Amino acid sequence: MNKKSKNAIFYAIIVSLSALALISLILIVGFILIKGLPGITTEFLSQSPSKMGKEGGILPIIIGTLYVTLVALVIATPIGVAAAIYFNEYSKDTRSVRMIRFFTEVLAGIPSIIFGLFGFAFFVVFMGLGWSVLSGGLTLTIMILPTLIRATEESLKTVPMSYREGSLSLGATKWQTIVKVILPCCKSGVLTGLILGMGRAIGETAAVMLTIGGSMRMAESLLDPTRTMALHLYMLASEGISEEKTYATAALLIIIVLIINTIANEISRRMIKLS
Amino acid sequence: MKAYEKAIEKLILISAIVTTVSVALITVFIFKTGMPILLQYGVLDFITGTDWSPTSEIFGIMPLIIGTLAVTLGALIIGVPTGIACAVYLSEIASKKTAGPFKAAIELLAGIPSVVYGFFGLIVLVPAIRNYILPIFQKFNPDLNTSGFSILAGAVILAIMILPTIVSLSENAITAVPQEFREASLALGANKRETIMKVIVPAAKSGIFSSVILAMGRAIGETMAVLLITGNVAQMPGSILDPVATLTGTIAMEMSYAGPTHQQALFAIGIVLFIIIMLLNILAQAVMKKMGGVN
Amino acid sequence: GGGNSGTEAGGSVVTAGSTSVQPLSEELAAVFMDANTDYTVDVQGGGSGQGIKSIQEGIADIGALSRNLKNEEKGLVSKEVTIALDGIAVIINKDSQVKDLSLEQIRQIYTGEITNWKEVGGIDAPITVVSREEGSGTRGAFVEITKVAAKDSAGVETDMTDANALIQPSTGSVKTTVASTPNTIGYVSLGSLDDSVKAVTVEGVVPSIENIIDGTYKISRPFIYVVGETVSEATQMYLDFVLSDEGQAVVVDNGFISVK
Amino acid sequence: MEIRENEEKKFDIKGLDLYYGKFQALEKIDMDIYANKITALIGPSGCGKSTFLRTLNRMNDLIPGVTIEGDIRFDDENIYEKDYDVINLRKKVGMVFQKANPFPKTIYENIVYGPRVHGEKNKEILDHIVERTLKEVALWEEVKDRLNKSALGLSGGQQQRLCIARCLAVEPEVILMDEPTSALDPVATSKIEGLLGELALKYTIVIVTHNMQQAGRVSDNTAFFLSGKVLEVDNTAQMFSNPRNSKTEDYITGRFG
Amino acid sequence: MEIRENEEKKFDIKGLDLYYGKFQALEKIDMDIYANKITALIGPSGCGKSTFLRTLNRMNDLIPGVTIEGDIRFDDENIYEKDYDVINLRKKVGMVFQKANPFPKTIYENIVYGPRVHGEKNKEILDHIVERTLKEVALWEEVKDRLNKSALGLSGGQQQRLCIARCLAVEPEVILMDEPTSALDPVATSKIEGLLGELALKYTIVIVTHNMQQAGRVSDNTAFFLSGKVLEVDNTAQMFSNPRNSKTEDYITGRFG
Ligand SMILES: Nc1ncnc2c1ncn2[C@@H]1O[C@H](COP(=O)(O)OP(=O)(O)OP(=O)(O)O)[C@@H](O)[C@H]1O
Ligand SMILES: Nc1ncnc2c1ncn2[C@@H]1O[C@H](COP(=O)(O)OP(=O)(O)OP(=O)(O)O)[C@@H](O)[C@H]1O
Ligand SMILES: [Mg+2]
Ligand SMILES: [Mg+2]
Repeated sequence: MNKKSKNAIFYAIIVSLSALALISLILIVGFILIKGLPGITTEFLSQSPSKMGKEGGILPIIIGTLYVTLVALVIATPIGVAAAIYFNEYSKDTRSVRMIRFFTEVLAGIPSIIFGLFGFAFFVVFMGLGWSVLSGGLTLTIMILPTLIRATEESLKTVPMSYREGSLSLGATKWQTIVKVILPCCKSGVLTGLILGMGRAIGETAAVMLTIGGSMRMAESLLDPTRTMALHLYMLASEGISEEKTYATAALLIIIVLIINTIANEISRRMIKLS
Repeated sequence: MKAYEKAIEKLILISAIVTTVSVALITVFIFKTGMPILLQYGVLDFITGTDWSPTSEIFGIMPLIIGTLAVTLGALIIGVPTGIACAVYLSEIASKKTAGPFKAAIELLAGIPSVVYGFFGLIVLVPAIRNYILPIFQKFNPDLNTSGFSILAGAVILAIMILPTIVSLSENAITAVPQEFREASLALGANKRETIMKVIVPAAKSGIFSSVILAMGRAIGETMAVLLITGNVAQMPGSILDPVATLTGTIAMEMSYAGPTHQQALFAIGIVLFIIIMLLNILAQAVMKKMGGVN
Repeated sequence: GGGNSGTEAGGSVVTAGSTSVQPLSEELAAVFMDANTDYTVDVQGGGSGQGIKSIQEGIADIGALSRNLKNEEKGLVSKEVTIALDGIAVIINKDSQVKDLSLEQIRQIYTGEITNWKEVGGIDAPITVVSREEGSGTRGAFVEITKVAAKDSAGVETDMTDANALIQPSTGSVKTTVASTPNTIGYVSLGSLDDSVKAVTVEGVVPSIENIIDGTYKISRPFIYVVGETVSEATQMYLDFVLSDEGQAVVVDNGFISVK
Repeated sequence: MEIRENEEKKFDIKGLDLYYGKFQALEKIDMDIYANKITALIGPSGCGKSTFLRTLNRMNDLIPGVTIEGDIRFDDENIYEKDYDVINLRKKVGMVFQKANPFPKTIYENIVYGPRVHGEKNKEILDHIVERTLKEVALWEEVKDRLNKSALGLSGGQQQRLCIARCLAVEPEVILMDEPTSALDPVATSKIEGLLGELALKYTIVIVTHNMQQAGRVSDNTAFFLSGKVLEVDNTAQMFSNPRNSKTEDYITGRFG
Repeated sequence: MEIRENEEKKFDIKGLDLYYGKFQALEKIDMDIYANKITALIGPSGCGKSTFLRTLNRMNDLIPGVTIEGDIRFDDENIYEKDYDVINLRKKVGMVFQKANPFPKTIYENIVYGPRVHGEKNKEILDHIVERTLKEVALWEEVKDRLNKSALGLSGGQQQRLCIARCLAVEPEVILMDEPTSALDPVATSKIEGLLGELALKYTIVIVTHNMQQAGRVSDNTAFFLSGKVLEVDNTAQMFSNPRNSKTEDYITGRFG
């Protein structure tokens, strides 16, 4: 085979596979939006659900979703990034570190229902947090940590050694080097981890089902039970309660994710521009 | 300054410890809950048994193991090349103008809840397999039949679900390859394809590989979507158009109704799952080491 | 949350358990709280097993189940109250010609003895059987009433559901599966029945609330509340409300069958 | 300059302008580069030597926002013409960079990369290429026992010599070198310089250097760059002994040694 | 060598061995480095000059698998002692690397990085530092209009001068330089060399160079490295005119120009 045809095949494969990915996305998102958008009315956005969710809106559930996701991200981000920094910058590449990393990866493949059961046994019962925003958020935190740590570590690895050397040779401490030179280079990697983790947190049902309770009332504190949109969606769909509300909820969820991702990307673009 | 720095280092260490402890806690939790029944029932019987009827206290999970491996493998076969192709397209071929929206679109996939994928699969994919894919297969084997609930359906949906993980992480890895390598390769008269295939992707392979491992984890652990479209038939599949039950699907599906013994058995499945993922990770690392050679 | 209901004027009740009962419980709780503004009732999901575990752990006052207690569970609760019945409709794809099935035919279809629709008066096509997961309350009631589960020679009751049956994890997915797949048969909660699928008559009887109440339609499952050793005043008040005429009116209102 | 008329022009550059975005880095460059000669490019830091060098094999195509005007003819074809075969150009016009940039592969793999890309599969021939080129850059003795170790483990100087060997392995017609010896010690430098002389029998060489002596020693012709312009281009001996431009003289006599 | 007794020793190195894993890169190095002098390190590629230089500010700590034996005393304290304040050491012993390594920040941010890290917040003082150091490395005129542009947009030579300026901004006591001018043109080189002379009044300088002339021109003392050993260390004039070791002579006379 000559180079021309090899090239042609190569580009054909790359482009068609990329197109395939895009088409499946359009199919899924389009399917949900077409079926769901008509159901998103101001009433739907501003009212509480009634008749088991068959009627009314989902305001308390939107709020609940934001609470839980926020708790998960606010706790997971510093811990995840710090742990990645520890594993990549501080610890020697010892057996025990490799073990921890290994187990963290294994956990990424454990079904979320198990995290749910763990969260129930540990946070809800043992720590006495009850079914609450906090219990759910903490369970999600543990679930998204592996993704976050992995993404952060990968981008830490790509920062050239010469930057570290440059900074340290100027008498900067390790921490200063990390904060001022290394992390700014990793922003986009950390952000990727966050977006992936957040996606996982927002879309999760099994883990929250057992830890946040699923109450449809408006949560007023971190210790109140609540329901997330994904869980609501799951209940509506699996109990066959209302097809219209199911799709409306799904469509709204997609729109929210889209908005959050856009904001995150915009923030990172600004940050990169600044430096 | 010193004290501050020390304190920070302590905090970082604590974060690492928190992570480690939570990992350890969950591991212990799974093993503590599932181990008794596993030992009581017999590890070998549990793993090699081909009959899963928990209400009759018969716990044989071989069909579930096969189902899980088949669906995951299928998802990787479809998802990994697609994901890497997207990553290459995004970082090396697409213009900035197309790359931005494309990337945002892929990231959007990550935020769609798995139930949605499940119902999409149920309503669109399963009938499509029955109506369009089956006839193709029947040309080769007229005896085949399928309801559409199948390994194939699960693999396709999972492949889509793991795309964002593969694409985002691989793209980061590829973008991080120094420009110098591209220049060196092009200056030797290599064309873009050769540069991508022989220099850039190999230089990014550790990142790409780890994205694949993470994605594999996600594929194995994913439940809600697979649950709705694989048919959940705990029997040995004969072809990719046959329905299967998966380990995770079975756990998620039966856990909420299960009585005490049944629940323990589900945790025992968790242990098996844990070990399978561990073995796959070890295997993956061994492969990585082998092909790593230089790095 | 928590089981520490107050002894003062007001109090709180936490219910947890079956997600099938959860929507009904939400409605009951809402009406109860409207009438007794000092009281709160929190309704949590988690599944039937989780409901029992929660009262054991003392984090819920009431456990909700959508199935009968298993023998091994009986010792873990001190009292069980059936709060409603849920009819189970046998559904088939809308394209199917079949209108009626006998309990025996249903049993034979689900155990795999009948595998073609023509054996029960339909077209010549293989039957795709859709069932629920093992342990599901709906399945438990269905196999018991249709005798799909039977005592074997040793006297142990076994579920004989055909191993090739597709399993769907929820009412909604069974309904969607049957609606979108030709030649399928399944069963779902009566409350969720809509015109995307066709419900067959069983022994000539239409599945409806009236027919279940008068006992002519046979297939239904109980919704059960269970409580542990200590029952707080608030919990007792709520239980009394659920079983009152007012409470049972809510049950009927939401498409379930009153136990009165 | 008249003698030049008989010589074969490899590159013929006319009115070349280059912009990075709005910043003009090269201005009205007119210059010929002759076959089988060594042309040195000299001038102060930032004057555009590297930029000019990279236009000759169209490496600047990679930098977004670069605009190029004017004419560069290579073997009488305009290389900036549409449809011009850039790959083929780069095969014929090899390059060694200022910063050593070995691939993160083994030493062996680095060298056979080019030949492989151009279709050479025979293991023996490849082995032979590796040995020959490594000897040419005086690296063979140092690395022959670790050909299968990563090239990144080499010292800075060793890495740069490896990159030169990698370039030679493709047997180009022209070799562009951007301060190829700036990271090398005198012994290795003199070996490379000796090699340059030999290579010039077969190849055309364009070399950027800061080392006046080097330019004087190895090159046939020299071009003096200042702020993006070529102030003077001439026979090296001529320019060094008798610069026509006073700024050239200032620069050259600012030298040491 | 006797005159040395009166001079202040900045570094006092005794029996230094360094291993990369099992590979011994430095062997029994004995050497003194005197305050306010310029010490040049010369020797062929791969002989361990960079490695040695990096032991002086403990930069080798960053490389996994490095083991160090022996004694390095800086201002009479053993820098490899437990609890030795490495940060303070690096503040006092600055470094300029072989490959320019500006941070991916603006030119301004690169230079104020060090002062900021050490607590300087005053904008005026920082501005002043930037201007002073950029002038010292002869870069001010070229970049003063784009201080807020990325440093990565500079040419190779400009980047290296920026790195030198960045190092000077911390006002260290000792400056370690690893071939700091190998990417610079003669004009900039001579500016830097001139600067070295001035700096030596206040600072102690250790410089690795491949350029014999440079070593001869700027340094007070020279150490000749070969295969990880110091073959000879002496007053530069002394060594260049009258090397005691025949290998030193071979190396020095292998020079050009
Ligand atoms: N990180 C490392 N791991 C293993 N070996 C190394 C490492 N760094 C350097 N070496 C080896 O140690 C020896 C000394 O290297 P060093 O970089 O100090 O040489 P140098 O004198 O500075 O050479 P040059 O003039 O080419 O820069 C070389 O053989 C080199 O291959
Ligand atoms: N990618 C780029 N974007 C913008 N400006 C650039 C870019 N590359 C180089 N320049 C600018 O163009 C001018 C010429 O740069 P060039 O690298 O060609 O100089 P040089 O003569 O090779 O210098 P040196 O001897 O230091 O390597 C410099 O002012 C430089 O800052
Ligand atoms: Mg240059
Ligand atoms: Mg060196």
